[in-house]
Amino acid sequence: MTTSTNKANRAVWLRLLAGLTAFAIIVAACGDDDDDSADATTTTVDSMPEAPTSEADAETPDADAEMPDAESPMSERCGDPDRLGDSINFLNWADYIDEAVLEMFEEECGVSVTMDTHVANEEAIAKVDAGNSGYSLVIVTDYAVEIMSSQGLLQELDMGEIPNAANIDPNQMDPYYDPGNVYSLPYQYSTTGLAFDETAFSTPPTSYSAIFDENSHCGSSSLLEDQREVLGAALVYLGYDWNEVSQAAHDEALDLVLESRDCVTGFDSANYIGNLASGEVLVAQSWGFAAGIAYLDNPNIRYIIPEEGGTIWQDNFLIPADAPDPYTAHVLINYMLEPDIGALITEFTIGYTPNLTVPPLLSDGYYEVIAGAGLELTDDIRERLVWQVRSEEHSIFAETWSEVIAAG
Amino acid sequence: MIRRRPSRRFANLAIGSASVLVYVFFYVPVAVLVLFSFNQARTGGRWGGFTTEWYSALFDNDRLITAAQNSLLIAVVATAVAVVLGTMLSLAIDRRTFRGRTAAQQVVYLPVIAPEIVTGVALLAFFSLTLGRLNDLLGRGAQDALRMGRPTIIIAHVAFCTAFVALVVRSSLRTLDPSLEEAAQDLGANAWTTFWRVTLPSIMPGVLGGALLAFTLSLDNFVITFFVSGPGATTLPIEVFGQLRRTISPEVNAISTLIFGASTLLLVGALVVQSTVSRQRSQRIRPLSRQPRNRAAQARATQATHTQLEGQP
Amino acid sequence: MDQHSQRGTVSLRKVTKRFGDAVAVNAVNLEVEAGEFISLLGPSGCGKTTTLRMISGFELPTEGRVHISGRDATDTPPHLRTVNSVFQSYALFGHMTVAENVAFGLRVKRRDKPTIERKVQETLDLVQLSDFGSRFPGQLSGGQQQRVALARAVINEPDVLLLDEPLSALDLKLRQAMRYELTRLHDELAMTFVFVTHDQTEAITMSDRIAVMDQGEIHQLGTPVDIYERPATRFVAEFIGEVNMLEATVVGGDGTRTEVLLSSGDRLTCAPVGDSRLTPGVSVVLTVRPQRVLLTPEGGIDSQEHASLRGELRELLFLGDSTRGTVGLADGTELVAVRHNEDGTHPFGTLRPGDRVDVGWRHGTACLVQ
Amino acid sequence: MMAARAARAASGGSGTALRRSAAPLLAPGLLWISVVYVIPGALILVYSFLTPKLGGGVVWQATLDSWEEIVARGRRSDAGWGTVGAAALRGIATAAVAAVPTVAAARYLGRRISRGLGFAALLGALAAVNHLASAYNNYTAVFARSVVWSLWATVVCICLALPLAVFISSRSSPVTKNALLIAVMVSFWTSMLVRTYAIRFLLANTGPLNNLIEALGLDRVVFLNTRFAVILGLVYTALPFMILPLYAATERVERAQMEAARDLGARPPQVFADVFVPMVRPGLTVGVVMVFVLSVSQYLVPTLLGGGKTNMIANLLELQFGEAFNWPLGAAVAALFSVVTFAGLYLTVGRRDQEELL
Repeated sequence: MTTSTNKANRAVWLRLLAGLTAFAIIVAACGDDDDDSADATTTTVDSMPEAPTSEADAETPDADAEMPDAESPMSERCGDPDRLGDSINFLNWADYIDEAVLEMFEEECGVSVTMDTHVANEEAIAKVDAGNSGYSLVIVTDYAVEIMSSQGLLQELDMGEIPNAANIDPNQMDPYYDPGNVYSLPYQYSTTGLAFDETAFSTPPTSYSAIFDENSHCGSSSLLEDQREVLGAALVYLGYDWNEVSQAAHDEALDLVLESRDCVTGFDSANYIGNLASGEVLVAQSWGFAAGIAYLDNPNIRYIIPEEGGTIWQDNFLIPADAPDPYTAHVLINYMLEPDIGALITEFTIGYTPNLTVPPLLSDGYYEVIAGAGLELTDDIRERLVWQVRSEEHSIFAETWSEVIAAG
Repeated sequence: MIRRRPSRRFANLAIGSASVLVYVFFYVPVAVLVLFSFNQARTGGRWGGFTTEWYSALFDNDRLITAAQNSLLIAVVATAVAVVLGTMLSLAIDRRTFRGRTAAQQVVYLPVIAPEIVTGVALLAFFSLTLGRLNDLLGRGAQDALRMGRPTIIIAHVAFCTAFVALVVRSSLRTLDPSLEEAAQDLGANAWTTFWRVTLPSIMPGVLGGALLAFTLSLDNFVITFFVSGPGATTLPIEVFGQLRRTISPEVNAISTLIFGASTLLLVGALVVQSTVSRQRSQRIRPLSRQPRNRAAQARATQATHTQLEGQP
Repeated sequence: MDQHSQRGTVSLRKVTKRFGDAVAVNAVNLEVEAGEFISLLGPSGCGKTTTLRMISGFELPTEGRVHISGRDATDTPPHLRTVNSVFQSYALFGHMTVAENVAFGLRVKRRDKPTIERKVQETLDLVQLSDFGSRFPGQLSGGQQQRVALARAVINEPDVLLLDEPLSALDLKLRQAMRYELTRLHDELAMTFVFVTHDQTEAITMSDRIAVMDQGEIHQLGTPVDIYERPATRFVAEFIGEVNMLEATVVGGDGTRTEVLLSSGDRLTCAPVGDSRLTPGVSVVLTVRPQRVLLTPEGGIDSQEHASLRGELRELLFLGDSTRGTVGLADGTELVAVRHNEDGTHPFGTLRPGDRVDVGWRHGTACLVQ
Repeated sequence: MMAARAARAASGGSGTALRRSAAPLLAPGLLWISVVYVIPGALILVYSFLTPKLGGGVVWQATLDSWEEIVARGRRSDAGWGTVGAAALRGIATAAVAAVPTVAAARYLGRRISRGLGFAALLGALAAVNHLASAYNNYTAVFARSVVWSLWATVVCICLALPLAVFISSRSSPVTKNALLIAVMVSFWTSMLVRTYAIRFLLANTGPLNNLIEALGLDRVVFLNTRFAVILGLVYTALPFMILPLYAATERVERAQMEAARDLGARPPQVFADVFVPMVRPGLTVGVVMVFVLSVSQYLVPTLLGGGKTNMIANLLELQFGEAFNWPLGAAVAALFSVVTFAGLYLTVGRRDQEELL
């Protein structure tokens, strides 16, 4: 009796040790495996006590046994169950999707989504460019698509797997950065313009002079921390093209930015949203969706595209050339283009949806924000919007911007 | 009443108030975030009433929880490896003589003085180059490719943690009399036993201190981690940085408050244990430090002298 | 009195120092004369170091005044006092060379460079460290460090030099050498030395006067001979050298002598300590140095000039230069006699343990203390 | 006894035992650090001679463009020969102004006047170099600013950490000491990012500090996105790294030595300068190095508290490795930055302290 107890104890202890070793090995070596390895680890450790003596079968059978259960009630929104993977790595802008969407996808299709976030297109490009990033689905903004496709970092989309692509607004298709939508499909789009606190202006501003003209709201204005947006705005204010690359124009734009530098509270792409809401900033160069968010907290916030012009930008789905699971990525793209899912996403981002099936599903609350904050995208406004272009010659923007950085 | 020279009283007052100021400086921001974790208003700046909803929201916030788990896991593993490597390094540097010792020391010091941002970009360049080549070499499919993620983060963290552990342990090694180890060996202990029975226990405070420091540094590291992280390896600082695009969410304040509370509890617990132990010990030996506190020791010494004198006849 | 003539005097007037509830120094009065070598002697914790630190200014007296060279220095900060200290641990500045250490006091007083250099060399010569100026303290032996500490203090020509157990860290040989060195320095410099020690031999061999302290009080202040031969209290008797102590009760006496009854039942007459409290009935302790005790076969003591007691020789111990005999008195109390060995002969003749003996001492060599 | 002898014989005596090969102990840690620091560092140097690729990364094609850009390119905004004169003037003016207190201090402390003058001259030279660097080109300008701000942060850290270190080490109970030290560490255990964000809130124009200032009847002050906020952030981040080594050094200070100095006639400031500072110098050096290095390469603090208006070297690196897609240029800046930092540390720290540090 005693012996057997001892043996049992020892066995448990050994298994525990093995489990812990496995834990360590998984942690140290296989952080790159497909499932969220934290989950994998948990399973391994949990299964330890009842696992039979052999260590080999600790992993798969249970998972396999469970899979069909999860798949059986699977809707047709999940593609071909045989080809569908059980997990996917997804790289998205930070704070740019209602997480419920990922949970729904997991529940509906049995695919667990590990989403990581980036805070700059350049970060996403660098991650994918490094090779074997592990991401099957990435969301980046327009110009980044062009760069990535030119570097051969993307694979062509199989539109046959994305029937919902037919729902997309033709206006948002066939963009300059991806003619014919070979590599990308639009996710959300928005604009860059000016957001301001209505109560601070007797007549609403219509021009970038609200920021670049020293006398108005000095110390309560803000520019984005984005070389292209800031210099672009300065360029159009001075009468040049938003994508101008001539040295003379940039010299002028630099002087303008350096002058207004003392006046703006900062070059800031994030905090100004809260600052608009709190009244610390009264007028700010702003992303369209951000003005909507600020409006939620402060209904006096209004958004305009200045008469000089603003930018339109669009975030896109794309699949890296070395994506581990392109099929599942296609399914996920198609899923996010479903009307109900698209509505969830757009309600969260307060951007514009390129999906024509979505607008009827959007709530009154959404439309209230769009109308209240002046975010409606009329044809008249569309005419004033330009796309930012990015090529080798635009490196002059970085050179000019490094002067701005050097200034303080 | 104790008379003190006015100048000295002034100096004590100045030093005391400066110290209080430093603690205020340290803790006001912490207090702000603790306060905000109980603030009903979502955007900071206004007090919207007391609530604990962010704490319950926190438990449903998978992203934050996963990020916190990742951070902890990475910190634990990196610390564990770094403690071993760092202790070995410091032993080698302090107790062995070899050629190139100075060079070795300078390499150890590198992580301390290398600018973090440079390390970050250098590692990004390095890993994207080597992992790419390795994958080409191994000809692996995309499914089981080597890629950035927890392993690369751990590799990077272990490096700087090792350096800090080595420095901290080295400092306690230096105060350890080598003759202690020689004595042990003289008494027949082999090098291994000497290490476990004599050296390690004596430098344990240094090892623990180094581990604590390494853990803290790993947990809080943003810049290097940012550059070497990959899919599924988002740590807490990176997640929080991503959230800063809007305004920091109250859940972040909540989780920070929890971490703060947990670490405080842990350290206060350690302190209580220490104070109990030291009180017990002080009943046997009192510190022989400064004049006024010295009296107990002096009294004992007096006794000893008397005994000696009386012992003669 | 003009201040010049008072240069080098120290005067403590009812000085008390309390640390919280603990009284470290209790209403001490002490007058140190100019040029004197005075020792504060006592066990650790007796308050001698605190007393010294009140003179140097590192402790402020809770009550009482401290006068240095005739001036009230109670509230003068340490750096303005005309005293300098030699610390027990030497407290040499490890980051300065020996010469820089020695020059420190003059440098902070901003003396001109040539003067400093000259005086540093002179002082180093004085302590026989002429060639060590460029070394660092860490490279010196204990004795050498000790002399640097001395040089560093005396170069400032203080009115009073305070020495806090300066020899305690040295080994026996060096300690003896340094004793001589200190005496020589004292003679050469003609400076007041206040010397704190727990070592009676140091105090007795070097001092002009000794203040024996215990429990924050000065028990006796006097020349080494006074202290040794005529201890004023039981503590002093016990603390300085070896002493026989016999419990006794005063039974009578007049102004010139006191009659006591020993616990052994013997009656003795002693010279009084000049203490009027020695009225009949008071219990006292009779102290006598072993060197003063005669040990003879029965009846060998002249009872006219000596006090004498009867007992049994318990033990004889040969100590090299002397022999020590232990005698048991009638009630079992023991009395020790020590005699120098001369010419290799036994100082106690043919006496053997177990013999009945007489012990005694010349009147006046024993003291009564309370 | 026999066993002991046998053991000693086997190990060749304790002396030899300690002299065994260090390789097994040394290799793993050293290799690890080398892989993470030395090799990528060398790679950065290599990258600085390559051609940038749109989208980040490099084209393996050698060029000196990046180095030319850093070394030879002038600044567009305010470069010119006049700046050399201006720099010289500024240096002289700074030295002259600084000379007053430094000479006074030297006299007061009984040091040679030339030391005071030398220190003033050093400050003047620093000011002149700073002026020149600020005008020369974008890279030197950001560089100079990062260095100067980090120096300020270091000075402030010393001023805050010194009293605290003395305060803690003068507590008598070891438990109190540890509690106070832990209190330094605990705040450190809350994410730096979150705390920096809290500072942002505190300093905001409509934040509590400004509300307080207004309540006192004064005008609101713009703190955020100024150099004040950034230096404050640098101090906040790096202060524990000054406190801990300084405390360790203060613990070792012998009270007797300070008393000896006072006894010998040194006034308290002289005791501080002549005895205390030299005694805590090892800790001070460690602290200074840590604070300076941490500050000079800070990314989060200038990003969160500088608001893009006040930038440091890390922001420039971020631009080159990010939006500018110019990794080689970033690599060159990083390489130059590291070399200058290392050289500066090597020169200022000195041999003796280096032993102390390593």
